[in-house]
Amino acid sequence: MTGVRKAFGKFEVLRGVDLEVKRGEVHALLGGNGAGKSTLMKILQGVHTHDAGRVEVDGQAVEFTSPHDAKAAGIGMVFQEFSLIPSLSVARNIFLGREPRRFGLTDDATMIRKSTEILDRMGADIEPRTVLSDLPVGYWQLTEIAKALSLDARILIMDEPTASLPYHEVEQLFSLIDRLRDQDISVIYISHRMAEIERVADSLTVIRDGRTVLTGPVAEVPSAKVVESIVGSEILHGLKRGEPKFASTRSSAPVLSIRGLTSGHRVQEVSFDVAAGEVLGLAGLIGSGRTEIANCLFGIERMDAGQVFLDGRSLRIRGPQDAIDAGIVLVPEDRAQQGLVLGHTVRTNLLLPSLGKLGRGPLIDDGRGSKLCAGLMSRLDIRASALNETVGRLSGGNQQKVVISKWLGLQHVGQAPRVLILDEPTKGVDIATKTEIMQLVLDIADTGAAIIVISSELEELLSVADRVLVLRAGRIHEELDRSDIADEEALQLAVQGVN
Amino acid sequence: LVACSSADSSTGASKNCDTKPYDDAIAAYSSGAVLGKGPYGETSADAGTIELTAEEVEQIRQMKATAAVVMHFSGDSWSNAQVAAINKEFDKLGVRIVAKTDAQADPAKQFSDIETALAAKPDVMVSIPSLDTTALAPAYRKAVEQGVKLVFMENPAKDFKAGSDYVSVVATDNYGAGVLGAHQMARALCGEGEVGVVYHAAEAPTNVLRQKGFEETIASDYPDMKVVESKGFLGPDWKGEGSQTVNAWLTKHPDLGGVWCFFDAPCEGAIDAARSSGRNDLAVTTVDLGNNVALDMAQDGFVKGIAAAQPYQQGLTEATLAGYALLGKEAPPFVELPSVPVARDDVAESWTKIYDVEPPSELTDALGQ
Amino acid sequence: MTTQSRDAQSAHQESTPGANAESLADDRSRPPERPALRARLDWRDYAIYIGFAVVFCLFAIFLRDDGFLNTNNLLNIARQTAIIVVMAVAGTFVIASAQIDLSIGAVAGLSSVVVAMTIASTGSAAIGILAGLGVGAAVGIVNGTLVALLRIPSFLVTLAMLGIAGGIAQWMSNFQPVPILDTTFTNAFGSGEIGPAPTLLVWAALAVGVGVVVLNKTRYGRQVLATGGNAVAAQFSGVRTRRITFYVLLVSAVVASIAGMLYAGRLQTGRYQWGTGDELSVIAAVVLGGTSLFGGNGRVVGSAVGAVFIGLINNGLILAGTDVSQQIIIQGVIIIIAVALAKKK
Amino acid sequence: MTTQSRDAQSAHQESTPGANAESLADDRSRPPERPALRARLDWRDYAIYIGFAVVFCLFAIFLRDDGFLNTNNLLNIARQTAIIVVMAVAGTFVIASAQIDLSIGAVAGLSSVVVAMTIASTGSAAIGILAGLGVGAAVGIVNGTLVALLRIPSFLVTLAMLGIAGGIAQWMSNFQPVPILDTTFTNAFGSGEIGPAPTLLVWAALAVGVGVVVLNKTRYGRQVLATGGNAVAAQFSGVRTRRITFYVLLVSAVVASIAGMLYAGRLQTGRYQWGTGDELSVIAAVVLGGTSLFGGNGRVVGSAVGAVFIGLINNGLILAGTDVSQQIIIQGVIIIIAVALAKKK
Ligand SMILES: Nc1ncnc2c1ncn2[C@@H]1O[C@H](COP(=O)(O)OP(=O)(O)OP(=O)(O)O)[C@@H](O)[C@H]1O
Ligand SMILES: Nc1ncnc2c1ncn2[C@@H]1O[C@H](COP(=O)(O)OP(=O)(O)OP(=O)(O)O)[C@@H](O)[C@H]1O
Ligand SMILES: [Mg+2]
Ligand SMILES: [Mg+2]
Repeated sequence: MTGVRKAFGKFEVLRGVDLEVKRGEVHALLGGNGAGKSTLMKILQGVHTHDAGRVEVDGQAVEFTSPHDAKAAGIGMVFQEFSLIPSLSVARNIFLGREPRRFGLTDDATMIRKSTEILDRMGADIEPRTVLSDLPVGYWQLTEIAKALSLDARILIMDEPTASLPYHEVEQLFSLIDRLRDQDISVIYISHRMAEIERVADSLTVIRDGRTVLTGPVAEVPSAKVVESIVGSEILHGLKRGEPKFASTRSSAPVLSIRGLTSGHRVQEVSFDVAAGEVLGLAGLIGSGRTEIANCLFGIERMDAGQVFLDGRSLRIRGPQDAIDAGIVLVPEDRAQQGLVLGHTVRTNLLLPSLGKLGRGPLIDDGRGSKLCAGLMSRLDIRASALNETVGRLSGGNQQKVVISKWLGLQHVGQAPRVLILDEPTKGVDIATKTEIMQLVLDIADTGAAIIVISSELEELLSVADRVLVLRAGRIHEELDRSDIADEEALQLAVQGVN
Repeated sequence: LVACSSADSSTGASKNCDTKPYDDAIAAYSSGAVLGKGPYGETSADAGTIELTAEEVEQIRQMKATAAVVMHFSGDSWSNAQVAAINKEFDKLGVRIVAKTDAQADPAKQFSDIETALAAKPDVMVSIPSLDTTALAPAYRKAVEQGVKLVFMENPAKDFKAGSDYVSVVATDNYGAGVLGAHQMARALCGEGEVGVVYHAAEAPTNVLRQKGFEETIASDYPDMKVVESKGFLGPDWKGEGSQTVNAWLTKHPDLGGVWCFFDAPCEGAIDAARSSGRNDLAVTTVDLGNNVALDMAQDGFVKGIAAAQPYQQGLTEATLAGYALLGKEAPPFVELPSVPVARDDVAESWTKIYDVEPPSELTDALGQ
Repeated sequence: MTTQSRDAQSAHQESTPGANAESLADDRSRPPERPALRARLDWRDYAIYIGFAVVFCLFAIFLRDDGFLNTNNLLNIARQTAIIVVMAVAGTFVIASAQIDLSIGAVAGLSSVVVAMTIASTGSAAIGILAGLGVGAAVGIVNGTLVALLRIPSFLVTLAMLGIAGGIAQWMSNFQPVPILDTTFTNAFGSGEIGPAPTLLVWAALAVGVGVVVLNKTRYGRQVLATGGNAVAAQFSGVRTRRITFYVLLVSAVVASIAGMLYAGRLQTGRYQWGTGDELSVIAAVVLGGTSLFGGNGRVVGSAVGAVFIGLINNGLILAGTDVSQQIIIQGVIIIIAVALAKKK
Repeated sequence: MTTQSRDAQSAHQESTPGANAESLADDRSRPPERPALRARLDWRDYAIYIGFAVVFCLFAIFLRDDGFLNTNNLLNIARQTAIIVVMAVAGTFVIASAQIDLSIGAVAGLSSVVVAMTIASTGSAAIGILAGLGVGAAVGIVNGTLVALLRIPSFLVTLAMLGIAGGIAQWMSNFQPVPILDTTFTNAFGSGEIGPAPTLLVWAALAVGVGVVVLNKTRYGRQVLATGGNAVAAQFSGVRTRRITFYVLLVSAVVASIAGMLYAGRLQTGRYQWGTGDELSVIAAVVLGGTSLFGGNGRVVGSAVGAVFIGLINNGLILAGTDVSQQIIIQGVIIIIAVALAKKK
């Protein structure tokens, strides 16, 4: 691809991107949120068409007008947002639109056999007849990958394939990619995780502001330089944590205490405390019950047994509103669906939880609302052109900041959150923003709130948490103090249960 | 502003004239024979002659016969009175009603209804085919084949023969109803002025005859009256269509003196239109003695005359003829009941005569009785 | 939740390509520091107003001699559409919350019958009104419970309720109209005048005023929009979405029962047929007015104008002397054109 | 497309909060490590069959003496519902693809009128049939184009088309029935018999057979389900979703025109009223049969059973001597109960 340009309306997303991928290489495509990586790949996929520039496959200029064309040319893609149909089975999803046929009718037996083969090859333990909506998200990602593989593509694009994959499956994916490379298949690999790039990629390209700013073999480019070109001229600071004002946290009375929390089979007899100013990390494998604990505390899921104490008082949480009133707030796992009303403006989203407190009599005081929003936007450095910008148009990182800010807004109407729970707060967020968000979490902790962070990126967990609880099959398996954890590797082993 | 003044400037009708010629014309209808002819040109038998002797009634009671009543729709006073009368008479005859259906004005549903009713194996079926005499004919044919005796209301199914296919047809003098409406309108408008006609867009015989009766009488008897608008309605929102259309007429024809409707529901809409336009002098005449038009008439409102069918009497006659069929007694192929002219003075009496019940209290209250 | 979230996400994306492009362009063209009144002057947002003006002018020209512009005729249009306007205000909330209420017409009919029968038997307009509101509340509670608690799609619940309420109205009244002689009642609801304005207009204006304020200026209104925009996210933000859905359907039914009283007052009769088919007119009005059929936004004034627009076309076509059949055809065509024009690319 | 998947979105949302808690419970019962074939033998999937059997038995017992079990009566039920079954098969595809077609009833009426008038003027049944199919194709192309290309919600397009097709049918026939005297035609469509079976039954069986195979065993069928399940994802997977949507609406209209011919054949007349209201019966049948109103799944056999179920209730209630108002009420209640029971928790 040379000099590719693409504008949506007057807004130029790509202003001349060059990308060259050799046969049988794994090429990493890097860049901050909104740099245009997905857009570039969607052009290669025929979802969008480019305005200028050249796209060549095997030296032939091509212009795909639909994913259909791209498929025919041997280009497969694992989409960042799934291209799966929840109501169909895994096998049907894998072969959607390319069902094997016999006598003009679809041949389900063959389809299931082939699906099983592909899944086995990936080491994924999924029964192909299962309806997708009955499977947890992690398995969706695997299905998505299986679908791309089943194409027998010559070029395979993977847009953040590991975003919701557990460690075990990530390793399997990497060895799969190695095998693909051996079969002379080219892979374009998009990720925000630097470690993965070093592990899997042969060469890399970084785009920023719609232009290619760096390209070369992974081995030859120092990773500091990569980070710098992703972020721009700014130098990335490490996380700063002020001298813990709440040093003797555990000895003092906890803000939040959980005793014997049980919810179905996914959460069993979980008990823990979080002190003021403390950041508690929850680590665990896919389905280990972290999200469920968060959801129970926030009143989304029913608690079958157990008690929650806030500042020593027992709480009964029947729904999110109860939790919010008590001061427990949640930044949910899935921001697009659970965190935001994507079609509404930044302002509307920011004010949603505070509406009850903005009243002037029964009516809402819009002036006050606007002031509140403007304050929040500058405080968290939310980059949107206007308060009236539709939130769905912001980049992922900025969207995430909106979700966090909406809870901080409560503070300004006299209802500061006591407990902030963040579930995978940096999923799909670029390095620079990740740091910003984590810094923000630390700052909030310093105001005396209790924080619970759930993250599958252990590195991130280690950088903020004072203490980490390792969950396994819905139970607390181990409690580790930050100082007891040697490094990421050690925590990884604990999570995997190899110790 | 133009429209606002129209209410006083154009009254369309001068109510104070000698009504004798019109009253005479109305009386002439009532004293004469019914005007309509049967489907095959038969003259009507006198409804008063359709009777069963006490022995015959007893004989029928012994049969423990069954009947089906298949209606085109319900929800108006006409069908309600019919069904009530049929029920009452069958009760007297010891005939059990095994199916009672209402097609909600959909001939396709009535087709199914007939089939379903036949499953209950009735001995006789009293039904009205006027929604679609052609489409319903095959369904009625099944009844004939199954040996079910048919008594039709209003008109027979297409190509059905009296005697062999059906017992008899009992009808209202629809043409006469239109004629009466014209005389009543002329009486209200003193024989001059512009009128609007609301008719049924679907040309069933019942509907066409009424409209013809009205329009032909206006044309032949009242040269100073003119039909300036006429429009076919389809329902089911008769009142809404009536209201909107008459509103438009009143806008277009500030001098419009009266509106005639082929049955009462659209005229309720016409009343609404006149009332909201402040045209308190609009004269309305209609067919069928419905609750609301009767009440309006009693309140000295817009309704100046009603040509009432006699659904109750008609129902009794139909049920009695079904008794004839059960006995194998020879029945006249066509019986027609005259329409009854109703004016404010006799509305209470007419109500009792037509429906065989006391008039509702609102009506007597409004009449100040 | 898994499935839902994927859906929403992709749904959103889908909506991105076109819509976005243009307004992004808008946004970039002025300095982001001045998040002033957004460039909201997209003509498509005003399609209904423009359409209204154009059709009005056409009629004014071509139907000049048929009295189209008579004050009386214009008042007629207003009167004939006032009841739909009242229901369309509640309908805006229903559709904004991503639900649908097909039972309103039948509820209006049932309410008119109940009011008329109650007034006839008790002689008290007040008890009659209470009974009518009771009908609305009862139906609303059933609809709301089935949709919000049992999570049966509102399309089905209210479709079934259309049959049930209609059937009960027919059965109670035995298909007969029930006259209302109480003039206090008929004057207050639909027949009378307050000064020069027909009471019907006062009711419609009241409904629109209340609707505008509630939807745009109260917590409830914003929560309705959030629920319609993304119920899961709304719930995660502390909105009691089930309760909101319940109230929206409750209010819709209660407003429908008031509409039934307006019919009863205007036509001085309670009758099961009042309101038949109004659900479709209301949906058409609301959508013409710019509310998305899929929830998340709502325009009360647009809905009212949409309702009057439909009435206007009806009136003009009748004055022009067209057949019922032609009217239906032309209305269908106009609705399609209006929606197609108003549709954002 | 935007709008439709939005629709799906809200539908799902609606079902989220509580629904979740419980379906999670299901999952909890098996080790999360092995997401095996889910226990799909949920009785709720068979609600319509169970409901059918129960109601049938009840009628068989209580209406024994009223001739319910007569072969003739059972054939009646079959005949009376056959046309709805035919339309419900196409309707299953429409709803499975997350669209809705409200125009089918009106198209059936229009087609019956056109066929009858063509046969009357040309004397040829074949030309008549072609003309009827032409009506279906024309309406289908318009619906399909507006929905698939211009992306106007199908609810609005087909609602407008309901008016347009109905209006044209009334206007062409001048509201009058048009008799069909050609017995070849009437025997082939709806009036005749093939051996012991009424032709109507043969048509219905054919429709169900073709529908089952196409939906479950062809690429087109899968793509319809995918489009309804998540249109964006389907598009990303190479499904030409617009084309699929177009075809689904085209086929629906063509099938409706065939239904119109069945009416015309059965009633030996073309009439604008044939099919009035069938859109609602079809939607009720399809949803009762287990197809989600929000697309993504489809059950042809269920829809057919749903249609017969409604016919069965109708028949039984008439034989039981209930009033039409009571019938409407009971039908509404049964639909709500059936959907509530069939609803997955
Ligand atoms: N269809 C569209 N219409 C308008 N703008 C779009 C569209 N798709 C993407 N954009 C904008 O283009 C920019 C680049 O988006 P893109 O999704 O390519 O970024 P990305 O590099 O993949 O980011 P991330 O790392 O968050 O996935 C963003 O600002 C986004 O808002
Ligand atoms: N079978 C299922 N059906 C519906 N939702 C599910 C199911 N399994 C998981 N979920 C939901 O999907 C989301 C992600 O689940 P997943 O099993 O991937 O857990 P996770 O977040 O990776 O791990 P953890 O549960 O430890 O947080 C959660 O919100 C969870 O409640
Ligand atoms: Mg991306
Ligand atoms: Mg999780």
